[in-house]
Amino acid sequence: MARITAGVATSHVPAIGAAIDLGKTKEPYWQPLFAGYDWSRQWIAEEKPDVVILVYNDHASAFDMKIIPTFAIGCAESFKPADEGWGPRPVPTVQGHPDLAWHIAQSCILDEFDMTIINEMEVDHGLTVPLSLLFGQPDAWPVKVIPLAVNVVTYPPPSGNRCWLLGEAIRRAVESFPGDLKVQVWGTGGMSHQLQGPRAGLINAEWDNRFLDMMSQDSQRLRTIPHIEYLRETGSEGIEMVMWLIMRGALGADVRQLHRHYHVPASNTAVGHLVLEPVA
Amino acid sequence: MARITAGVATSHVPAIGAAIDLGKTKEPYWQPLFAGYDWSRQWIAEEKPDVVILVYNDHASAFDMKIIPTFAIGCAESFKPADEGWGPRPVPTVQGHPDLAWHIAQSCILDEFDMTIINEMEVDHGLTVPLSLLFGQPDAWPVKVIPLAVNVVTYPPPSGNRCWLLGEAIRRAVESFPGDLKVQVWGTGGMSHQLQGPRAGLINAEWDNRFLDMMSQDSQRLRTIPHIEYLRETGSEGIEMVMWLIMRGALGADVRQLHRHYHVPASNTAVGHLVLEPVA
Amino acid sequence: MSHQDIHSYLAAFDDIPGTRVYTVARARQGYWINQFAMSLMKPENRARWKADEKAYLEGWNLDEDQKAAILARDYNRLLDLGGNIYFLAKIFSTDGLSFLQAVSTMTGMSVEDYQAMMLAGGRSPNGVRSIKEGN
Amino acid sequence: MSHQDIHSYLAAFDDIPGTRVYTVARARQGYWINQFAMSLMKPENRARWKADEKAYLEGWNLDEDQKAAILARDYNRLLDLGGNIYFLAKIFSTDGLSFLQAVSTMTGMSVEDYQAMMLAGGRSPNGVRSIKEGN
Ligand SMILES: [Fe+3]
Ligand SMILES: [Fe+3]
Repeated sequence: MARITAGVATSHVPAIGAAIDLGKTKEPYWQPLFAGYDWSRQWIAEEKPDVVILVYNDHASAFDMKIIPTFAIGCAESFKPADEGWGPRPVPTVQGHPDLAWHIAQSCILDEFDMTIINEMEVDHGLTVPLSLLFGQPDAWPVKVIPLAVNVVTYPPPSGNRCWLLGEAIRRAVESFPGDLKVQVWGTGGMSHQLQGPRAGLINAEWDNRFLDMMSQDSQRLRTIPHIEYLRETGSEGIEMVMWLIMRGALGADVRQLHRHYHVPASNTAVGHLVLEPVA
Repeated sequence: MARITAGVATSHVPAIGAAIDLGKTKEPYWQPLFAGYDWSRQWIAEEKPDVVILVYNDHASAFDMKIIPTFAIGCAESFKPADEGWGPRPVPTVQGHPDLAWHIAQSCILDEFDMTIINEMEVDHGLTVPLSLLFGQPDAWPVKVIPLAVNVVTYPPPSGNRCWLLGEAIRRAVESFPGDLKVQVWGTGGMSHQLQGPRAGLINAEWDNRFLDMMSQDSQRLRTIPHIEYLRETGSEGIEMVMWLIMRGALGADVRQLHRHYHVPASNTAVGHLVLEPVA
Repeated sequence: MSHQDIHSYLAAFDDIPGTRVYTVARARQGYWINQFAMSLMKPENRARWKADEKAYLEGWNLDEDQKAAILARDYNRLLDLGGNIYFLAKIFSTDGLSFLQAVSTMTGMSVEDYQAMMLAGGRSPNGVRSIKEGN
Repeated sequence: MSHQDIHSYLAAFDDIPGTRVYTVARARQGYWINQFAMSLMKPENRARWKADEKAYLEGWNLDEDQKAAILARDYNRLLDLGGNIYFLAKIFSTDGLSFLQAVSTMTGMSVEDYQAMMLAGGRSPNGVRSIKEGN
């Protein structure tokens, strides 16, 4: 049977993608940020997952205002990087895993999640920057990817609790998939950032670090954080952290923290990164 | 406050729309079918609802295989009739109620339903035929309409129980809308029909009539009917009846049956129609 | 809420005689049949299609089997190849056929006999509920 | 599951200083600002836009206020008129600006001062959590 072997959380700041694409990762501004991913790059090279279920949000790239799905799962064979206004990122096309993606979509609908199924879609920095952080600049991504796009742009996004429950449903789905696959779930976005208005630039390192603690120590409390708390404490775009709860919900009751990294700033944003392992 | 004053169930067979559009309603084939709607046309003319939340399924008109939302709510100002291959039906453009539609969308997402919001969409016979049955051929529809499109084409559709729960959430949403609106919920599609394969033409009047009974007498039992029972007993397209449960769930525990009609055939289909009133 | 297994959920569908449920397996197989059919919602595409059906099919990533079944209007075959009836409806609507006329072609009956069956109350569910149960 | 009321849910957002949450009210008001901005994802549209910004805006159902704010790259004003930052990003990306450069223009700080604030750990949340609470 397929199984969820690890969870990864990471910010997905577009400037990080640009730094990689333009060969700036050794510059003093960027070096400490990327150094925090060294351990993870080595770990994942040994870990060799078959599939990553990559939870992210579309930043007005695949979806315009005509259609706003709350949970959209990508079931296509492949997904091209989107042109976000400066040309598509020079990264490989993302290869999907339609068999597993459709299996998850069907299972989650039976489980009373109101999924939107997507068969053609481009993917933006929200999805490709995490891949670059973990895999660098290969000619082809060494893993299949199932994009799971969550609306966190138009209010209301799904509640933290709903995200957690979807994670649990994804786990049940993966475990009922025939075939021996190592599957990781990644939760991306965050941490503190506000990209708009006079309050832009807000960073709350204390709150962020408490959130990182809770991912492995007091995780049930995470489900109860209301949207307004993310907004007040971590900036308007800090709301992206609800997506981490899908990953966390998929890992089960207890996890072990294998790696942790926190760095300020990347552009306007506080970068947080965790590698977690479920404890049976 | 806005309130749900009635529920209407009706089949939405495309041939019924064609019969109306081509002036054939008095022909012997069609007369008994339309006669069963006389009471309802008079009733609704007196009832004068402000808004109808019209639950239907898109029949490969607004949504192709690129994107398949489970629950899609139409929040646009208006919705044009779709061209399903023989030109759009000659009926008025459907006027939406964006204030209430967005209110319902937001409320249902807070209530942990994973809605897809639609801001531009054409509507097919699934939505326009019920309007024609209840309102005839006016120059403009005398009611605002909120389209709620449910996937019942690609499997799995949402469970009957999930549909019922969405109905309950819609009721809570309507009752928290400021402004004095009379809102009806319509559930459309069904009853028995199979449009494909050697088994096409299946009609199960006994099962259909039990279903009609249960809508007012044993409604909790309706939530437990599995998809396979609809398919086996009422034909592959009989699955559309799960959509009636959204309407029924929105009416609350007890209802009074004001009107009932059952007729075979309309083209390939058994036509069922109910008018229900919530009992406080 | 109980967690039903998708495998047992899907397996039951194969037990219904004379019926192809539009499962994911069929949806994936018939993706381009259905996308092609959907394109006939636009009058300009219908005109191109009517002018030269074979040429029109070239744009749609269809295999020879699928093309042949479309050109032959063999709807049972199209269902087997992953077509869905609501998508296929765009083809027969463009041909000027009603649902009743098109659907009857899948039953082995003449349109007249099928129409007569419907007027008499339709096909009985008795005997066609389940292959295994024979009921 | 408790059923939170959408009105109280939304009301809290207005209590955050210096912030416009992209609520439905804003999404509806700014619909065409955002759809226009999104069109700049296509290189051919960016070329037309750069050649004649005013002419390009004519196609988008925008009022004079909205057009003026777009042409002036007045992002705070655009937020007030219903723009969303991820849509607006297509405008400043087309201008060759980074998120940091564009975002700084909304804060009343120079790019250099804003950048220095970020390097020093960012803006403190103290005092900007709630207007009512003043914390
Ligand atoms: Fe993001
Ligand atoms: Fe239908």
